[in-house]
Amino acid sequence: MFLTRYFSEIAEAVGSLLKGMRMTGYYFTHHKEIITQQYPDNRATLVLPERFRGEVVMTHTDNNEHRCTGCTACELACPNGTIKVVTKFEVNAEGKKKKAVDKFVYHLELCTMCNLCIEACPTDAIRMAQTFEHSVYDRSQLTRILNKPDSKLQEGVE
Amino acid sequence: MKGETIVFYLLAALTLVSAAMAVGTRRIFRSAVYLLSSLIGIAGLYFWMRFEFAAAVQIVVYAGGIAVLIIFSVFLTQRAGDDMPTPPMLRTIAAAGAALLGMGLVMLQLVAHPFPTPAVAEVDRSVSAIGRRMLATGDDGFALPFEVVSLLLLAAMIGCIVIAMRAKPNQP
Amino acid sequence: MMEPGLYHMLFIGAALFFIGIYGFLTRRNLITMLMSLELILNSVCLNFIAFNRYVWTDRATGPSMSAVPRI
Amino acid sequence: MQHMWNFAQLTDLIHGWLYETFPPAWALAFEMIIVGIAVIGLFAGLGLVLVLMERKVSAFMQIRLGPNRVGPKGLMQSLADTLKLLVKEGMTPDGVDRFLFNLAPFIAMIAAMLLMAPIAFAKDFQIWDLNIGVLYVTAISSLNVIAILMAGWSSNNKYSLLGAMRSGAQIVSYELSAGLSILTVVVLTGSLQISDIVTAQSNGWWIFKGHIPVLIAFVIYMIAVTAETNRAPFDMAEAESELTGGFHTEYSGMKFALFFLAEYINVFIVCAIGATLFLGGWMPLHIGEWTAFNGIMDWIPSSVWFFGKTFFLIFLMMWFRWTFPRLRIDQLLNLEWRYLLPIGMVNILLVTVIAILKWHF
Repeated sequence: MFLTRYFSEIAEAVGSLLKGMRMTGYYFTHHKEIITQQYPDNRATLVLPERFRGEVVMTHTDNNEHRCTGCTACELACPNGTIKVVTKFEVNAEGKKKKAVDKFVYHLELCTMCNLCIEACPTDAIRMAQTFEHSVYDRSQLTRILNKPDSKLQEGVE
Repeated sequence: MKGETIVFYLLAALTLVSAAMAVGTRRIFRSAVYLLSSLIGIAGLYFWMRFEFAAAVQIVVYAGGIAVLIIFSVFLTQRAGDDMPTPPMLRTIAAAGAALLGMGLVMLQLVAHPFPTPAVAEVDRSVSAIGRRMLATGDDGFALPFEVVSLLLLAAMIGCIVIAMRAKPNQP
Repeated sequence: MMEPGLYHMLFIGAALFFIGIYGFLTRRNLITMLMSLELILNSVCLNFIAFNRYVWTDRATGPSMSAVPRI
Repeated sequence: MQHMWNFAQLTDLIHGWLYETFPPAWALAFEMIIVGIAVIGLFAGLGLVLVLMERKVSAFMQIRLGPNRVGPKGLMQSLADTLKLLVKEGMTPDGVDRFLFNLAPFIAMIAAMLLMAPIAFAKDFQIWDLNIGVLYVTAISSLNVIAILMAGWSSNNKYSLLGAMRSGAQIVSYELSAGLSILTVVVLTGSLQISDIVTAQSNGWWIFKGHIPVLIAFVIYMIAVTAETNRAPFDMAEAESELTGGFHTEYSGMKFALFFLAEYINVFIVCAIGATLFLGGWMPLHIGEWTAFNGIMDWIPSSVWFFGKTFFLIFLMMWFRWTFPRLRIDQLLNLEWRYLLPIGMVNILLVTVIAILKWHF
């Protein structure tokens, strides 16, 4: 029937509108739900969400060892050409020549924090850090070398 | 001079000057705006004469209805940005002459004609009185014109519906 | 200047009427002609109201009659 | 009935003093000047308060904080905005119709100012209690659309013209529904005068006395005036996302501020009229025979009642704005012509029956 459809449409519309108004009304009265961060004021107590991605860093142990084998999987995975892995050949204890990472160059100014390099890494050498205050006066300062000087490959990582 | 008199002359000037500009300007949209201000001046005159209902109806009908209608039809059918062509000199002169002549004749008649002095009893001019008179059938009732206007309105509505329905002729 | 009264109103009505006539004769455009016609109609309404205000104050014919053309 | 602040006494005092001290013409002129200054002051105050309120309400509804830097809790924010708009250059772009372009904001403002006249702000406190008050309000509020059309056309900009055309279609169609729902109260009261309408509600507001039809009329009124003041979800005239600001795209500085202010003043006025018609204006909340309760309610000043109700309705409109998604133009016209208008017409018939049979309380 036309009339029943007409009125049921109205009832449905009013119901859904009221539902929306209830939601916004809830937020209006519950100020603890506010998610705005007063950023520069609360720098000391700022808590970032767990999955926030600020920049790519390489984890180093206390003995200045990292887990990067220089396989360049991250370099291949990066859509922007952010990462450039410079490799060298090292002679290990058995006298064998082996590929190792010389410089892990990371261009922060090109990075979109897409997380693809971290997923591509077979040895979990790199991860995303939560630092986000990256402003500098010169663009060249954004090009970083992630492996610390004289760092070694961790034992047992192939 | 009383304040009322000054207000009257201001309203009269607004009405007549903007009416003259409405027929004189060459830009059609401005013409519509001047017309509207002239009609609002008339509404002001009604207010001045203490016919508040007539004034309010004047504003509702002209500002809310007819001015918007005219402006929309200007937008939709005319090249509203272009100037309209000036009418030929001969026609302007002839029209102005006819208007002035008619005006002169009417004014002569007006000045010569003595109008009766107003009756003492003032009738109730409130909205409800007007409403009652609209539906009264007696000596000064307006039931017949009211019904005729209603019929006209009905015909106009039916015409609208017919025109709107004819928009899709080849659909079943 | 005189105290405004019936003759002033009738003068305004007549002037509006003939301004409308002038516009109606000079314009060659349907919408502008319609606008001139509106002026003429309004002058008529103004006369109705003025007569009701200054001459036949015992009847409310003016506002009723001027309401009819507006409807 | 003893009120703490009686505005009638104050106004009578000023009136008497002026007429004793000066000749009548001067006294009248002085009164006009006082009223004008009061209205302009009210405008400025309302503009500041409503802009801040809108921003705060929107922020809280969207789980944000809103302006909180200028002054304590951001209370001075709208003052700072006003200052910015005042010192901005008022540009008139090339190719516009200068006369109409500069006139349009003033028309919008004057229409909003004229609407202030019949509103009863408190008991016996009204600028002009004319006998067709409600009709006057509907009449003058239809001048707004002219200002918008003028602004839209004279800007010589396609966005502005489109916004103005949309807004014209919208305002003209929603005026009908608003008028019909206003008429329900007029039918029940039997008078168009604002003071009569308020007095008729001394034993209960119409929204309670008039059963469900008046409630429906109230809902329709709120929807229609939200559309008439061009606020979201009916902001087809501005439509930032598709028309870059609609009819006021080309305006800047003070002229833009006038449009902006006029919009907020219109919101205030339609809410004040809604509060007067349906919620009893300055009339306190009275419940039947509960004399003790009624006495406490009487003790609250009438202006507080009026502004409380008005601001509640304004809050309701803001709630609409920050909850509902925007309508498309065809949905907008469908809503009016297929739903609101037929329901309003049937509703007014029902109310007429109620009024004739005296079924209302």
